[in-house]
Amino acid sequence: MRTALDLFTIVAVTGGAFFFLAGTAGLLRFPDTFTRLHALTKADNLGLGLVILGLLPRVDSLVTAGKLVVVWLLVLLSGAVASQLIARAQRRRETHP
Amino acid sequence: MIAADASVALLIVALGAWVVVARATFAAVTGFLAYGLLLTLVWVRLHGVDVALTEAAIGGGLTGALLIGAAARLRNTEAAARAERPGRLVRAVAALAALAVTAALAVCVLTLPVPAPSLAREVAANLAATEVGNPITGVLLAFRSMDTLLEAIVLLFALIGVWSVAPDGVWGGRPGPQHRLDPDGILAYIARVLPPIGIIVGMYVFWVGADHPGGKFQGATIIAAMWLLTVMAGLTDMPPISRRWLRIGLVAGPLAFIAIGLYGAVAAGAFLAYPAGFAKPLIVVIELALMPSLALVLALMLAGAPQRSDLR
Amino acid sequence: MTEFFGAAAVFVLAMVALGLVRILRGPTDADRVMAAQLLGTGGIAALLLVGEATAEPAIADVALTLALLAAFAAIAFVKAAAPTPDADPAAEDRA
Amino acid sequence: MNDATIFGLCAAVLVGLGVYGLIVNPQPLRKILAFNVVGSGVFLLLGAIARRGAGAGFGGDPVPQALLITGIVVAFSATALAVALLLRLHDATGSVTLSSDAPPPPAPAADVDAA
Amino acid sequence: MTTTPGGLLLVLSVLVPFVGVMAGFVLGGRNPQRIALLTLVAGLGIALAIADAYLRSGSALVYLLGGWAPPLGVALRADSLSVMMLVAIAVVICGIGVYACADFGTPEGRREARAPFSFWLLLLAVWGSLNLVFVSGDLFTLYVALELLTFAGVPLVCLDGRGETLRAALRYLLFALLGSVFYLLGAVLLFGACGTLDIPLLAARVRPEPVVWTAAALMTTGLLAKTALFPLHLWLPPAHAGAPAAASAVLSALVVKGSWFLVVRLWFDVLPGVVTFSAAQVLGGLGAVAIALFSVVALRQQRLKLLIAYSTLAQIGYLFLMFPLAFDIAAGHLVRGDAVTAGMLQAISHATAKAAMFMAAGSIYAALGHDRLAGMAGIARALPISMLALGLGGVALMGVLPSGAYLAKKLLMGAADGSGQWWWTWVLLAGGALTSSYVVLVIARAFRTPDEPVQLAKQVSRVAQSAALALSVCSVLLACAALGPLPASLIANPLAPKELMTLLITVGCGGALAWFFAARAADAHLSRQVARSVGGTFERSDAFLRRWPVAGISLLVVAGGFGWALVT
Repeated sequence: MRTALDLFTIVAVTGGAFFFLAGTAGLLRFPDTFTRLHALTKADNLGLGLVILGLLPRVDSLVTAGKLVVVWLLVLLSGAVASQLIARAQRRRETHP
Repeated sequence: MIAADASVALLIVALGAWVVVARATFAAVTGFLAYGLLLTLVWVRLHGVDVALTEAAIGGGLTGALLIGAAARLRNTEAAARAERPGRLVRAVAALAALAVTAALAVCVLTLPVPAPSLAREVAANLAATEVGNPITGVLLAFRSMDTLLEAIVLLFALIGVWSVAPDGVWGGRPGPQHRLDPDGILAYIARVLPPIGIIVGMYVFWVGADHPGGKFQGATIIAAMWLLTVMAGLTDMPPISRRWLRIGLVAGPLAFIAIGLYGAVAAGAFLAYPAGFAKPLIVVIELALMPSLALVLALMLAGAPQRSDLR
Repeated sequence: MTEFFGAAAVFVLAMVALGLVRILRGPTDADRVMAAQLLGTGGIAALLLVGEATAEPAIADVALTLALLAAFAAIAFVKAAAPTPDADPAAEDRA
Repeated sequence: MNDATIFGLCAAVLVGLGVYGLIVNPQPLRKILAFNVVGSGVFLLLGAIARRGAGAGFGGDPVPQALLITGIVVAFSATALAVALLLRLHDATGSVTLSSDAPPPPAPAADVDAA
Repeated sequence: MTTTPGGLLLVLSVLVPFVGVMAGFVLGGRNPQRIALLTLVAGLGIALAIADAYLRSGSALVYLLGGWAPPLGVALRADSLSVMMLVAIAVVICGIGVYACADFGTPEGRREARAPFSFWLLLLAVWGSLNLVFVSGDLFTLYVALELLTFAGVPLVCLDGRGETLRAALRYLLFALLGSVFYLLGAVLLFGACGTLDIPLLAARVRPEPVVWTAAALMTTGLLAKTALFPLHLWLPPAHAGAPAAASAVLSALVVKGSWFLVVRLWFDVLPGVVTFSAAQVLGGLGAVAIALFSVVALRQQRLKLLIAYSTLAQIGYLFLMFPLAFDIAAGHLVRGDAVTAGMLQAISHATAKAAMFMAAGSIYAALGHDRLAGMAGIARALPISMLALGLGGVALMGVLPSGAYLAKKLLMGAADGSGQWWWTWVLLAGGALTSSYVVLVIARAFRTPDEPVQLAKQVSRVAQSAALALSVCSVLLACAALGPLPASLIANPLAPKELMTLLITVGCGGALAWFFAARAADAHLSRQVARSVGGTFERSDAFLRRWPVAGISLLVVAGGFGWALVT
């Protein structure tokens, strides 16, 4: 059981790390602000989600597990809001330079 | 884990260098945001979770927002500032002198005494008398509670200083610009969703502070940020600084602290001492009283000097 | 497992560090703020991995604080940038 | 080489960097940033010293860790005050340069309350 | 270590002003002024009570906060130096408070006005912070006290809200922050080396080693930056000369004394065994250069308030002459003897005299509508009280009997003789002549007959002028107050030929210097041409040193110099 859970953790965390790699690649390689924003929000949030998923089996209390899930939800929320706001500000600037 | 430590340290140094040498102020400020985040990581590595919490709240949240706002407002001064940049000779001399400081400090770090002097044992031996489980809280609210009282007063003085630079005509008015509410906008949405969660988290961080990492200051910072969020979204407005309730709220915490301290002088033989058996309740009362004052003072400090006359 | 988490933390940090290039290069302030935002997410992930490695439950609270305040700087940026649309954007875009 | 030494050395570098920035950057906001870098370097050094003092079941000496919290708050107050002054200076004069060689003529206090 | 009787008074000396700030803050309107005046009376009473308790017990007052003994807890401690400063500062603050009533009343028809509200709160804030600096026995608490003092002092600079004063305030704040961060860095290193921040415990634990040397150099330099000792003075002239008169008095007379006092604490109470002969010489040397440079620059100022600000810089130099003279060469460490007493006397007489001078200058400015020295002719007749206050303050600084500065100079000369450091005798004598030069200059300008009758732009409050006069009288009579603990033989008959000669020579030299350096008009005489070019060089070097990058590099160079001097 222990080994199976450890394996799950390793797979999930490694997957999360991969998405961070993808997000960074997008941030660096994509041509303009909007596409970069797209890469960023998708990859990051998935990456963090997988890392948290991987850590969940190792948490000893339900409260801490709950906190971790809330962390992920909060990051999703603030990521969505921030990217939309930044995109709007950017568009405003590009249309009214 | 040495590798992790070293890579974090290198990254921090790189970001610190970026903050210092970046051409555009705004780029430097963004670098500073990341820098604060990494510092949080370092505090965790150095087993200072309380410090990490403070850094996450202050460095990552408030200072970042303060500086980024200022950088955006000072954008048109960039060119003039660049013209004032000192010449190569001055920069070289300054770099050499700064390098000497670093070298001297590095020597100090490497020659610090072994075994390191530490007060950890004294804290452990006396922590029971404070009746709290978190040693940091024990230090902040019992052994060195004077510093904590003074810290609250520092914040108040800084706020008086911030207010005192207001233009005369708007004295007593509201700080910061007025934000327009876009009822269906995403900002209004998050400003409705986040604060309830934030207030719960803030209260939680405050509440566990007695026995686990956390405390009034970190909790107050989170709550202050939530308040500012609703202000920036236009859901609420900053109160005019002449409001009586506001001023009472700002000083209530420090005054309660002093009052309990004086009670200690009567009941326990020393200013800021707690009668045996009442230490924890009194500490909780002090923290509870300080938290709203701290949240107010932090939010107002971020909002800045009064800008709009109250008479509209 | 400690080594694994340590290595994963270092990897995520390395990704974050690469993302920092965006802060360096810009070209617009929006890109920079966004990169800082990415760093926030990566930083939280690294924090949790490091925290698991040092087995300190209170680290979840640190992550919670960071997550709560993650959008704060970005909102301050948007708000501070908004009232001055007439400011010359070329000045910092060239940098 | 342990974690305290690594971060102690990191702190030494940060102090040097920040001091350099404080000296050569003419823009006051950059000086404020540099001040924060120096400050965090000092805090980091104290954190490393706290880590060295680990013992009695604590991962670090709690006294310096508590001092750190106070120090961070004080540094934040300083930053907020400096930013407020800077923004007001910008609003009042339109520039933020610190190099005014001509010292200001004194103002009579009587004018102050009349203004 | 235990709490001594009367220890709670130390807590009160800090808390009462702070509670006053908070009360004034809440009540608002006109109340800050009322509360400040009430607090002044209470605070003066507390200071006197502390002095009484100290004299009665004959040993330092100690208070363990929270009942926790150092190294875990924080102790407040008042020794003779603290008690002297507490009382002196209380007196000066009261004088300034009375003076400021005329300038900082809330105008009719306003519920609350910004400048008065801020001034009165900041005045109390400065006071409480200074008291904390004087009584705290813990290096970190002292750091917080220093920051409190800075945050209270900086807004005083820009109370009038003009662009130039805002700029001066920002410069002051940024440089002061650099100073305090250096101080904190040193304190952190000391904690790393010794595991405590308590001053007596540290004194027992420090050894001459690299960490302690670095810490000492950093802390000293940081504090010097906040004290504006040459060459770290870039922020002071615009800040002190541009502020409203009452605020200038607070800043010049009091705020700089806080960081100066901490240098004294640090060197004499924490590091007496670490400080070396050469380090003390370096510190005294910086003071000597400050006296020479800034006295001459003061002579060349065309505005009264700037002249007084430069005089402050020169007098700050004077305050550091005690360090080399307190060094016991045979024993190889600093001793708290006559030289320290002299330094304290000097500081107190400067605090009283400088507050009086800035206040009087403020009255003159208000009455004339300007403070150009060229337009001062006839002012002695038009504003006799203020002119008397200004003149007496200057005379007190010159060190004429029976002023505190006179006694201080006597004691320092004795120490110079006793320790064989003859060169400081010459510095002291030259310093007296230089001080008298700008005093003579101002007095001469004021007594000159005007071309046309003096037109006063405004009537100045008589109470305010009298407050200035009272402080300068205090300064002149300080020697009498200090006589108690000191041997009466120090005070010679003022009419004895030797004393009279010294006085005449000092004033004569001062007059000559004033005549040489101050003249701006074209003059073919060779000696005046030389003087003019020397003066111009001094002025240009001052302007050079006040550029930010130069001052920043100077800071590091001074730190390096101290580090080097401590090692050798």
